[in-house]
Amino acid sequence: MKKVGITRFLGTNCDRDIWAAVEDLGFQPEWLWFENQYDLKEYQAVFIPGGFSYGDYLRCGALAARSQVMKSVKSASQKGLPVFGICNGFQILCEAGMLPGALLRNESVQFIDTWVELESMTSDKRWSFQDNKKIPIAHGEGRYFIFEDQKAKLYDQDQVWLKYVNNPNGSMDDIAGVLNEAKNVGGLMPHPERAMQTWMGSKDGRILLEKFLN
Amino acid sequence: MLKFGVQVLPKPEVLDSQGRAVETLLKKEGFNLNSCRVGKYIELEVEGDSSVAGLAEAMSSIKKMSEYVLYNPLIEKIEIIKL
Amino acid sequence: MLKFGVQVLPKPEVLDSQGRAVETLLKKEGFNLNSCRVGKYIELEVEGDSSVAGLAEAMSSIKKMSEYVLYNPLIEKIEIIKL
Amino acid sequence: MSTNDPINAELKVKLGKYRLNSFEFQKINELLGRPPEGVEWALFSALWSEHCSYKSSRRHLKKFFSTSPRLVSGFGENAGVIDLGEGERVGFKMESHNHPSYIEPYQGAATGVGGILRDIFTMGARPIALANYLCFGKPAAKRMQSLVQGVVHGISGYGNCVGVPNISGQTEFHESYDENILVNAFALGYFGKKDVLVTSSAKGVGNWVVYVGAKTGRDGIHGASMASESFEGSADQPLDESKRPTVQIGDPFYEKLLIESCLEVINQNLVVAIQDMGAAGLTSSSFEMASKGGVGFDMYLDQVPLRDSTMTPEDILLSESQERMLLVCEPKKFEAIKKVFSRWNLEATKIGEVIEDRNINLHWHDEVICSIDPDLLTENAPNYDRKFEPDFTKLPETYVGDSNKISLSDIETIFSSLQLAPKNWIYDQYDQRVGAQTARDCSEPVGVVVLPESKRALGIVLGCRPYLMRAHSYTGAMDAIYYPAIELALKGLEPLAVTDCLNFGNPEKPNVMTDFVATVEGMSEACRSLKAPVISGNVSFYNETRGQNITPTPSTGLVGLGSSADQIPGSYFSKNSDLIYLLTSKNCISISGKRAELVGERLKLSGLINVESTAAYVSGLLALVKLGQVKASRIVGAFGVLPTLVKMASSPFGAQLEISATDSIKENLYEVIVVVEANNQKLFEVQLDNFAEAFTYKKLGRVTADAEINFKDQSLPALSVAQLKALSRKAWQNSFPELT
Ligand SMILES: Nc1ncnc2c1ncn2[C@@H]1O[C@H](COP(=O)(O)OP(=O)(O)O)[C@@H](O)[C@H]1O
Ligand SMILES: [Mg+2]
Repeated sequence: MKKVGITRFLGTNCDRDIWAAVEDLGFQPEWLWFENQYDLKEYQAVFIPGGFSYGDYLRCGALAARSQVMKSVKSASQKGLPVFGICNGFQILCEAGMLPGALLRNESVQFIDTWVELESMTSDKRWSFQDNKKIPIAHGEGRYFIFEDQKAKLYDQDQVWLKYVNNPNGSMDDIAGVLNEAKNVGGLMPHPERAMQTWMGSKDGRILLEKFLN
Repeated sequence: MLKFGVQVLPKPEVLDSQGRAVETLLKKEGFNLNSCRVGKYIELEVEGDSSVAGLAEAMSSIKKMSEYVLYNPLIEKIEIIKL
Repeated sequence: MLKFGVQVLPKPEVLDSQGRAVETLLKKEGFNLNSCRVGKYIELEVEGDSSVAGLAEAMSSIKKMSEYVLYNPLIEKIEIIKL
Repeated sequence: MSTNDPINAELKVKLGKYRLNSFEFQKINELLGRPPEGVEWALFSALWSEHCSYKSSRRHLKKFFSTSPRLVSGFGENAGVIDLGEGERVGFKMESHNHPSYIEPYQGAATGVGGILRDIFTMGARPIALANYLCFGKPAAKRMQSLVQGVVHGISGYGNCVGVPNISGQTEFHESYDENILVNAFALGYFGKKDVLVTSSAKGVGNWVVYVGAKTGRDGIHGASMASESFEGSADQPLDESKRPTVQIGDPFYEKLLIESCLEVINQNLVVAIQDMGAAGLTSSSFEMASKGGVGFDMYLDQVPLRDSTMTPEDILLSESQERMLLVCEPKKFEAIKKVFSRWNLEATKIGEVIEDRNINLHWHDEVICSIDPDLLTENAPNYDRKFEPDFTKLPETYVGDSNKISLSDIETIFSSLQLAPKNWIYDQYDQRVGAQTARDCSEPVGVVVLPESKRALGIVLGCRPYLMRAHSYTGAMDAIYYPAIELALKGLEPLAVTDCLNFGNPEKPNVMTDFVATVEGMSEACRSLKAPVISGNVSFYNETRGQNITPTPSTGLVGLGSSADQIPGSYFSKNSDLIYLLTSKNCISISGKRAELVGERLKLSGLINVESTAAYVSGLLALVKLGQVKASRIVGAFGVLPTLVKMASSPFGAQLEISATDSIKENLYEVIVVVEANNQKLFEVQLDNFAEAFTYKKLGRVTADAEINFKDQSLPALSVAQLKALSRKAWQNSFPELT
């Protein structure tokens, strides 16, 4: 079976959820502990899970982004390792400089748990999909921000991955997820691992994860 | 022992949703207020003495910590104050 | 127009959960640090002039706003700074 | 006693400070054979407080129906645990954090969530669901806007960060809570096949007593005894600002680390016993652990990790700093334990040893400052028989129905009541899906999680309708069990067990105590009829401010089990021309309902709830739902059928009814609405006929796609669902303009 790494920081709380999703999709998950460095050559991909690493203290994702494991993930990603950041994982990737932009406090200044509809914007095969997807969000700081000049670059290079159909948090241009230039690193605020079964309310998240892993 | 304060504020071009909420509330209550921005304040105590060299060293250490993690230069600006 | 900064910190006897986490991390990274506390920094602009009376009035207004919403005296302390 | 006598005056001050009365002082003298000395005062103060000793409620709580073949661990442990079969068990409990939340709503509510979670994972269960029961005052009451905001932010701030989904809740408003809000937090934890369950009973002479988690600060010193007293105290004990204990601050990040590390050491069989440090902190955890295990401890207070080095032994004993645990382990396992905690960036410190002598010896540097038998403080705590009126089943007045016709403006008043206002401002701030096991969230009457191993559905619902408690506490208490039990049954979930949080006023007042006893009896009878035991709970007395007592409020948490999350009926209309049925329990009673209270009348009942019929109703509904024809279901609650239908009428649906508008706002205990496919009418009615012993049924009408409610007699014009919903939304917005 193909190994898929899942980073684990102090405080991370969606680690077990993405673990279950990865298993469900037929892959072999493995923990990547925050204090260790890894040679990630044998890994098919790495997930940076959601959920309050370091309690979201100081800035969401800031403390985790500076961990040993992220150094390994960053250097492996520069050699092409696919990396998928969810919610806090997206924040960590931005803080680590692996994705452009930043995620700020929601416009409403409140935590929001709700379902959103997502539209695929990119043409990159690993990330794109056809019909809009229904996936839940749960975050207090998910308002995507990037300076205007860099935003233009984002569009030029096909780095805008996902947009909200109804913007829940004030994100710039309704952006819900972005990719790096090389298109092997992606981050999004919604939680695909919470939309894996009909009883969860939607199976659309499964499609995103499947596409990414295959 | 030396003490420093680090003031962190969102850059002017970044919408500060927290500041805006506080501003709206205060204005609604009729307070005399033009604008308000909300950021972070971090107080740090480091080893060192108040000699010129000691201060300089401490300051550079504070700067390093700030750059390392205390603020995100993409969206925030800081001011360091010797207390 | 007058500008003030309000520094808000958890009271010394109150647990500062954020400061604890940041302190632990910075120490682990080998930074020269004894202790660290994390609070809020609020910058306010109010109408007024720099005459003694103007300043006093503005200061009292800032104090009122602080008590109204900017900090929680049960667990926090503040310092107001004229900028 | 002359107050001029300096010795007596000094004693009085001491009794005041430690919140003990002269009877209790007498009893301490008898037990010790001398007056208490030094830190003994603090120990008795904490452990003999109402909060820790249950001195006014103990004798009554014994009456709770509490047996079940599923029971693994019941009262007395940190949380009750039941066996779900297939190797799966769940532990759950509910606890109040009322006083702290009124003082500092954010931290009060946050630490309430933290505390109840520790009660769960201290047993070895992984917390998988939270729920909350909140009572606030009138929106216009002093500080109410910020209390609501602070409490909700506190719950979401803590629960979201620690990563346990909040999947259900209940929010009530009434003036009796103006100065005594209620914040009750429910938590449920899961044990899989291989997970180890541990208790708090210390064992093994020579074993080590180990302190783990956060350092001790001055937080909440005297918290337990303060929670056992009316607000703003008695005239001779005004609440002095400066003497307020330091507010306890919760750190959900730390709690998360504690959860992971504690579960790790428990599942690796490294610990003998473990207990969280809750109310009265180190004192209650150590004395209870020793007392339960029938052993003693040598405890070195100077070894306790401190945040503030100037703390005295008494401070250390009484501190309620959060996120701390006490465990007992074999000495040879200490290093392994330390390693696990250090991996999670936490410390484990040896602070004592288990000794054979049934004594707790408290050491402070080289001195033994106290040596006392733990049973004196736990087993021998006072057990009061407070005065109450025994004829609480009698109804003050009997409801004989009323014949007033309903008008449009009556409807408007009803839909503008805060009772019907949507509560999504609250639950949208809760992470309801972390864990990826949520099948039904807070937008549904019942929260449901899917069990990790067997994939069966586990439902959680909270009960207690204060307006019924105000009318007749005995009936209201039964309703606190039956109403949620019916809600579970309607989703195909069998009610298995109950936890509760009994929020009452001052037990020294006979009317409060009468309500309390009536409540325990009423709940217990209902539980017995359903064979669902009360397996854990909490009593919060002294919810009284300046003589004003709260509505007696026994909030409950019921847990139910179903075979699969794919077969749970919905709570909303989903198809044009589906049929709507009303199922009424045998011997159902009618009440003048929430509407009576709304117009300032006393709520009246036509009789007492018939226990056998209601139990048969619950099991009948469950069996019916399991037959698989019910597409959607809801219990008929406050204001009757109409608001219930409106709740079900998601856009663009409405209903064509075969009853009159006047009949549509009557309240009966109990009725439910179920929806079925029109094609299945015959089959369904045959099924219904088979349950004639359990309920009668009536076809209420059918689902329409025009977003209107039409009545049979056309005494009222068609009502627009959108407009009715807008009224309810406005009720919230007008009440809480800042909270939208
Ligand atoms: N404090 C709370 N936390 C979470 N959910 C809540 C809370 N209060 C109310 N709710 C949710 O709001 C909805 C409306 O509550 P309620 O008035 O009890 O109506 P019903 O249960 O009949 O739908 C329910 O779905 C309930 O789960
Ligand atoms: Mg409800």
